[in-house]
Amino acid sequence: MPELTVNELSTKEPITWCPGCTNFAILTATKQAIAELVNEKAVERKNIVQVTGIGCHAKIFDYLNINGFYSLHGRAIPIGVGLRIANPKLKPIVFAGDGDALAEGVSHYIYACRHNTDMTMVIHDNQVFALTTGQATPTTERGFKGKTTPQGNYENPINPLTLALSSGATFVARTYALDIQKTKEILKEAVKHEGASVVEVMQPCLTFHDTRDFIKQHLYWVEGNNKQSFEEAYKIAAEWDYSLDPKSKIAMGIFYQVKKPTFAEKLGIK
Amino acid sequence: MPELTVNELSTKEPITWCPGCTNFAILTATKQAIAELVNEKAVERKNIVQVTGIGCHAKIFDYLNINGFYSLHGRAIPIGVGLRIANPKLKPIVFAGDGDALAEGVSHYIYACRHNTDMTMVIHDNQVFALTTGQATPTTERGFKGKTTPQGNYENPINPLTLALSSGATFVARTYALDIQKTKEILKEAVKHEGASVVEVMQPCLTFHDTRDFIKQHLYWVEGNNKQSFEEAYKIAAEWDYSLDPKSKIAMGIFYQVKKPTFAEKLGIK
Amino acid sequence: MKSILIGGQAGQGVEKASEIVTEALRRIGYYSFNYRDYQSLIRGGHNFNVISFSKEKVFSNEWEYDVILALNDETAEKHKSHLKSGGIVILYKDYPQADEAIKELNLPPISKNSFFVGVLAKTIGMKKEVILSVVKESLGEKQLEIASRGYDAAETVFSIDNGKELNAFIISGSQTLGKAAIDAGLERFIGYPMTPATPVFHYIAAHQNEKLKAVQMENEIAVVHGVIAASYAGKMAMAATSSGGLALMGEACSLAGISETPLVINLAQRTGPATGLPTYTAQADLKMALNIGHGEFPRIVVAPGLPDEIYELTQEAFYLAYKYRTLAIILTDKHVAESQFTIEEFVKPKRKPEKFIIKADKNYAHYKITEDGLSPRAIPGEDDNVVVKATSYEHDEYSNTTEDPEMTVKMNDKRMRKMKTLEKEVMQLEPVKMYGNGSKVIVGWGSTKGAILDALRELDGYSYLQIRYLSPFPSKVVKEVLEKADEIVDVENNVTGQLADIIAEKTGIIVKKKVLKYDARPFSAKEIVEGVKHA
Amino acid sequence: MKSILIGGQAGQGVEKASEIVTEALRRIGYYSFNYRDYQSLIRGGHNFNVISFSKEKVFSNEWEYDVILALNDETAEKHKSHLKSGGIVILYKDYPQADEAIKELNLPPISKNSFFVGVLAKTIGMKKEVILSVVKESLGEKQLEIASRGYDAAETVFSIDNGKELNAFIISGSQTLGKAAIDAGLERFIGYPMTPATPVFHYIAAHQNEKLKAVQMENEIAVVHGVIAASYAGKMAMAATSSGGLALMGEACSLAGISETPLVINLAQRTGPATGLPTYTAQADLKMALNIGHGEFPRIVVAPGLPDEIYELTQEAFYLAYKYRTLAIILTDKHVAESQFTIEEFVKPKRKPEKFIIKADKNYAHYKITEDGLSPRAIPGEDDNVVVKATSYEHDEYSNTTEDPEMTVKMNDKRMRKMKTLEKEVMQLEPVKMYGNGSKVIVGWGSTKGAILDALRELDGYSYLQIRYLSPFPSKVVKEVLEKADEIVDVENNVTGQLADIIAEKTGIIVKKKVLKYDARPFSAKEIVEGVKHA
Ligand SMILES: Cc1ncc(C[n+]2csc(CCOP(=O)(O)OP(=O)(O)O)c2C)c(N)n1
Ligand SMILES: Cc1ncc(C[n+]2csc(CCOP(=O)(O)OP(=O)(O)O)c2C)c(N)n1
Ligand code: SF4
Ligand code: SF4
Ligand SMILES: [Mg+2]
Ligand SMILES: [Mg+2]
Repeated sequence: MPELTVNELSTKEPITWCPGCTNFAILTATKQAIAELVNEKAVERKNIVQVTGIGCHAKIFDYLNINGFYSLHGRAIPIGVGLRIANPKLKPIVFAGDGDALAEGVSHYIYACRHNTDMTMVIHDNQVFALTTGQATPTTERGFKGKTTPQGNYENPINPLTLALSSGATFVARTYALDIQKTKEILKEAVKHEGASVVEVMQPCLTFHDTRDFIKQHLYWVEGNNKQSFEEAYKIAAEWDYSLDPKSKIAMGIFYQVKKPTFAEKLGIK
Repeated sequence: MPELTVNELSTKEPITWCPGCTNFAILTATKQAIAELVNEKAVERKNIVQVTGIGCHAKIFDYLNINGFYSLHGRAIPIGVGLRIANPKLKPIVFAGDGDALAEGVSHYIYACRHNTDMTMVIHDNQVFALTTGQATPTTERGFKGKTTPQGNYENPINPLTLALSSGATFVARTYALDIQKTKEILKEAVKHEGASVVEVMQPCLTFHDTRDFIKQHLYWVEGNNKQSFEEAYKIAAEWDYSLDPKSKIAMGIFYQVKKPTFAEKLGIK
Repeated sequence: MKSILIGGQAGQGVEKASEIVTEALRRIGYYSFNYRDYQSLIRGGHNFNVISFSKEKVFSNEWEYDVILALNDETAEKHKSHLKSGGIVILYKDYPQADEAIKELNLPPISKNSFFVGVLAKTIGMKKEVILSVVKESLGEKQLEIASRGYDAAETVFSIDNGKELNAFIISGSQTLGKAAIDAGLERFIGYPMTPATPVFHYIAAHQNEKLKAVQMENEIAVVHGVIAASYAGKMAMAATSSGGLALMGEACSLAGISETPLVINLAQRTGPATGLPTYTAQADLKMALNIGHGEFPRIVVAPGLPDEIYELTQEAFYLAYKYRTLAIILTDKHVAESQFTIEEFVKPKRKPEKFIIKADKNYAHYKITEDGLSPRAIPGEDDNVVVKATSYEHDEYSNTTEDPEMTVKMNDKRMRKMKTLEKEVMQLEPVKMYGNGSKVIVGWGSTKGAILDALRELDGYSYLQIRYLSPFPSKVVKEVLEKADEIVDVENNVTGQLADIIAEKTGIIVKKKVLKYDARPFSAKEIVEGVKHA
Repeated sequence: MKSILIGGQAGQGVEKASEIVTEALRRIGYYSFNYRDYQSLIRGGHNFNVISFSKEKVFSNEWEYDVILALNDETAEKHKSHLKSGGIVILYKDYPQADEAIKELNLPPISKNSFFVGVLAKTIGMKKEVILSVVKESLGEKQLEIASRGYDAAETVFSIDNGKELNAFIISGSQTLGKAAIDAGLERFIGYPMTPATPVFHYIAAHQNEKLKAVQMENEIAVVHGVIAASYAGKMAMAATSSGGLALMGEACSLAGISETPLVINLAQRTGPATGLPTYTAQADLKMALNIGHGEFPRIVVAPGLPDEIYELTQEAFYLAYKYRTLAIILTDKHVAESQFTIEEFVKPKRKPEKFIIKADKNYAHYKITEDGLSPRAIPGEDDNVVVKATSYEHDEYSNTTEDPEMTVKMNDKRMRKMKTLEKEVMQLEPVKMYGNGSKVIVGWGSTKGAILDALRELDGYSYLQIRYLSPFPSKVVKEVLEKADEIVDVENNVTGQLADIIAEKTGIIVKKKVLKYDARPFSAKEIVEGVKHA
């Protein structure tokens, strides 16, 4: 078989993200990751199924030339779970927004983790409902002035990664969209991981929540951490509270990776 | 005002729980707690609103002579939240099942905690869907043979209390239904607490999940713990994994209690 | 026809006793219908079964009884005024021997049941060996002695004919539905418990194997998306839920519609609104089923009336859902789902279910625009060169998102052509059934069929038009039949007469005479006879 | 009537420009209708507004233009074939002065807008001071100079009449709905963003005060239960959502029905099924609204056609929901919600909203059985001696759970009597409106009203029957009107003609002529004229 190129993973659809949107970087990293995974024979192209929610993030569906299910807002994850219940050869890569996965669809997020469903959940975390023009999501910092919270968001953010850990995810990572190389590497590991893998991609929204500078300044890449340790992973994940506090330290990298029976295995589905 | 008696909190409705069901004990503890709270002027009777889901636990609605909303399966909590959004004088006491709060309604459970909604959530945890005749719930131990899992439940239980803690509850406790005195005391504290209080009541189901002996043997009452410490609370809550492992230690008592702004306060609702 | 009511508290084994009796009746040549009335509680309260049996087929129960077997006082109190003349009450208290036997034989209290099954058998004049053999098979050796003592303690009042065993079996609507789905090739059942749909889940869970898996999810919304995904991935899948459960699945139904993914749901109706009377029956969700989900898309709604039809129409629903890649709802209700019937043989479906999956090539278009509106379907995981994309957005043939007005029209037209094609195919099946040939017409759908058939014997001049496909609706034939009718009477187990509304919508015929029952109980034949006469 | 199309990329300020122009037109005596066409994206793509204006009231837009203001090439490409004869295209490229001005004046790129607003004003012959005053008010002093340069750079092609300012204001359907709810006494808005319902949320959030709060929840299911709870607790509350959002609220609608809790929802329809075309319009959820929720319960469904009616019917919906303690849906759609209208005055509702809360005593029965079906309502938190219990189960007068057949019938009858009482009251409001007096009748509902009214001027012999209450349905008057009609034409923005189905259901009249549009765009008057003529 000839090598799979990034080009073949592209489509001719016009891209309707805002110019410069950090989702472009995720798209690039994803294509590279898939091409490499296929070429390294880690996964067959036919078995990859992208699943998307609804939001800016979800537009990736039109731009990636692989199998896919463009689901409803909040329902990317249960479609991914259903794919694994149907056919454990399929490798779902779920692209979900922070609103998608943590507001509308949070029950599915928790249960996909709990069941250790073998799929990759990529959370495009721009800390905002972008496609609906800028309202606060569960990860938006306190004080954010969106159109539904004109006096400022009154709530502290929830942490998607400690939630994933508490719920039973066996692979938990955070990355920065604009670091394409690192994002690609982490996506590859996540897809290769057998079990529920959560990759939070910090994905600043240029239009409604532009934290590019903030994130770049405050991120650091975790190294030499014990990925088998739940406690350590929890601590690293919890370090940043998703505020824009100038003292923030935003850990990036793979925080947690352990092997446990997957949902399909537990169900005896082959 | 004359003292409020337990009798006045009772109704004439025939009780349709199985004879000896541990829910009777919760009913008694609740009536006592409410009578004492009212008589101690900690709360006015008119402001108490019970909210129930659907399931055996929920039948308490007919037996308690106080305001109430008999909601849908899984929707007791969002009704409670709505009451507080409407009128912060109201004191919702939500009676929910493990299926109710943790399966169908888990998104509401998480968000009620996150917002620190000032209400008490009493989780009747019998580790089973009882009223639908005995299927596994999120807290059912692995191996349980229910009618939907005839080969045995394949999943490990989730822990409702660590979930509540991670989500932001500011009062977290566990008690045993058949210890009426302790349950009453804990309920009183929970209702007096200003913020989201979760009280998990281990409530063995005599018909479908009778763990009375097991729980009695393995429980212990936590004492002298630092209720301000999240870490300590988390550890105590996590000690038991909801299995029927003979080495289990089941902590009971108030694990966590801190003061934070409530939902209504954050919203500026008076 | 004779009728026996067996009543007691939940947990006393009333249901089991009734099953033993109906099976024993079958062995001596009687058809029976076994109605189950239970409350939303686990122990205590008042549950009862009504067994109606006859040498002829029987499809419904009376509310008047030849024998009342009262395992507690409440049963006798509540029902004795419904005793037929010449009928008798077997009251637990009159047989102190039962408790003695339990003590002596060291049996659990529930064994009282076996004793009274014996009493009942003797009372109606059933041979001892017949009832004992069924007791043995279904309760085990240990219960023989006590059943035998019960038998001996009683006197024979009725003398039924101990005839030849019927070549038939006893089955509930739910069991039939589970069996039908499995025979249709079901591979994935995804569920969340909800009365009265849960027995289907239980049945399928008990029949799991390498190829068939039953999975419980965290809620109905997860369930329905799981089914959609499994179906997209190439498995034959289904969900079963009840009224409120379907109400949560509306958005996903619409997703199945536009993404053209087969989605089979069994809606077992119960009494609403909201929680209502969760263990009781109603036919009050017809219009919800016909209109669930936002926007406009083709759908199949079948309403079997009796188990043989459940077997037939469930399989047709799978066939059509997979062929037409859309939503199919199998409408049942507590009454047909939880009642038990003596059945000789199942009706074969007019179409054998099939998944309609093609091998595609590189140019595969998941939403190919075709003349008949059907786009051939490939599944993911088969070929590295084939990309299979399903979408909730409006799209072009290749699943790309579109906001273009012309493409929007084209895709809507395609889906509506599909509906037309589906309609043609359904008209070749048996969307309606006619019984009798009176010039006055009773019209109905679903589980009222049993009582209507039983009533028809006493309704001179009436025939019965049963509408089995509610969508696509067989407007033409319904119109033809009704236009010729001297009188039309609509019979439904609901408050507003939903079928009558649909008939008006589809044919312009306003049915004025309605026999509606909405006390959460099913019709008896007698109620229909009287209702129809006074309508 | 003249029409101007202003188009460009999302983020170029097209919408703002159109608002400035319509306001300026108002100041010189012109009514306008401002249609907004935008895609589901934030920057880029192709958005446009169409302003139709006239000295007479105008309620819809044409698809042909006198002026096209193209802020990018695509706009010119896409629309220039729709230029009327004598019309002109103002192409951004033809004015290099715009970019120069931006550089010189050190303004952000979006200020190009101001320049072209100036160009446009001059082109149509509007006085300079008029356009500048509006630019100043809405964009600030800083934009004056560039707008002025734009004005000076252009030539006048049309000479509109710079007349007297209209005593009127410009408002969108969504803003009107928010205002109406607030004027109705709204105290709690609970929401989750969803196009095209979000602007109502935004409007109300911006108008919060001590008494009025807007709260965002985690999903639509939490939203609707929050509203039910708030309403039970005595607050006037509402939710606003779109098609798929309502599809998730079905179970809760049924809860409102049986628990008899007022529940007001604005359903702003968009193009489905599923995600469909999320920023475009359709009238495809009428039957969903009429049938949402399981079981049978009274409901109110109003469908305002223009902002003045949104103001009126929203308030009536609150009045009726609170008086009759049940579900009220205010049906709008993207078209009426997001278009802007020049309005002189709002129509006063025929009933002033009120919460209908009583002071109760100890014997309070939340579900009192009454002749008219209405049970007076108390709220919790008022009196230690009053217990207020609401329930999702079937119940007796005192909210105790019941499984009793007679009580079930009584409560169903009570709720249905309530529906009858409601029906009587609605018939005293204005459930339909008639326009014109032709003997042929166009029938429609909701947002098609604007285009139909505009079309009527050119449709000799036609009158227009607008159905404003879909539930309770004004069957009698609709039947009377339609039976007399020489011809009936149904006009709807959907695929299947849902209103025609409802008319058939309620009256038996089958409307055969239908003008349906389902390209996700609204009708123009011309399309209706032609559609009706060829129907
Ligand atoms: C049931 C439902 N509710 C609401 C919406 C409206 N909606 C579309 S996209 C979106 C926000 C998405 O936010 P997020 O998931 O964070 O994605 P982003 O646009 O930020 O990438 C919402 C609320 C919807 N489509 N469906
Ligand atoms: C939407 C919906 N799904 C399912 C049900 C069926 N149902 C009723 S009670 C129940 C189980 C309740 O379990 P739990 O909350 O643990 O309460 P328990 O009976 O154990 O006290 C279920 C699934 C329902 N009523 N509504
Ligand atoms: S709105 Fe934000 S997330 Fe969406 S495309 Fe634009 S920059 Fe990207
Ligand atoms: S089934 Fe279990 S929880 Fe329900 S009433 Fe009986 S003992 Fe109690
Ligand atoms: Mg986001
Ligand atoms: Mg339980």
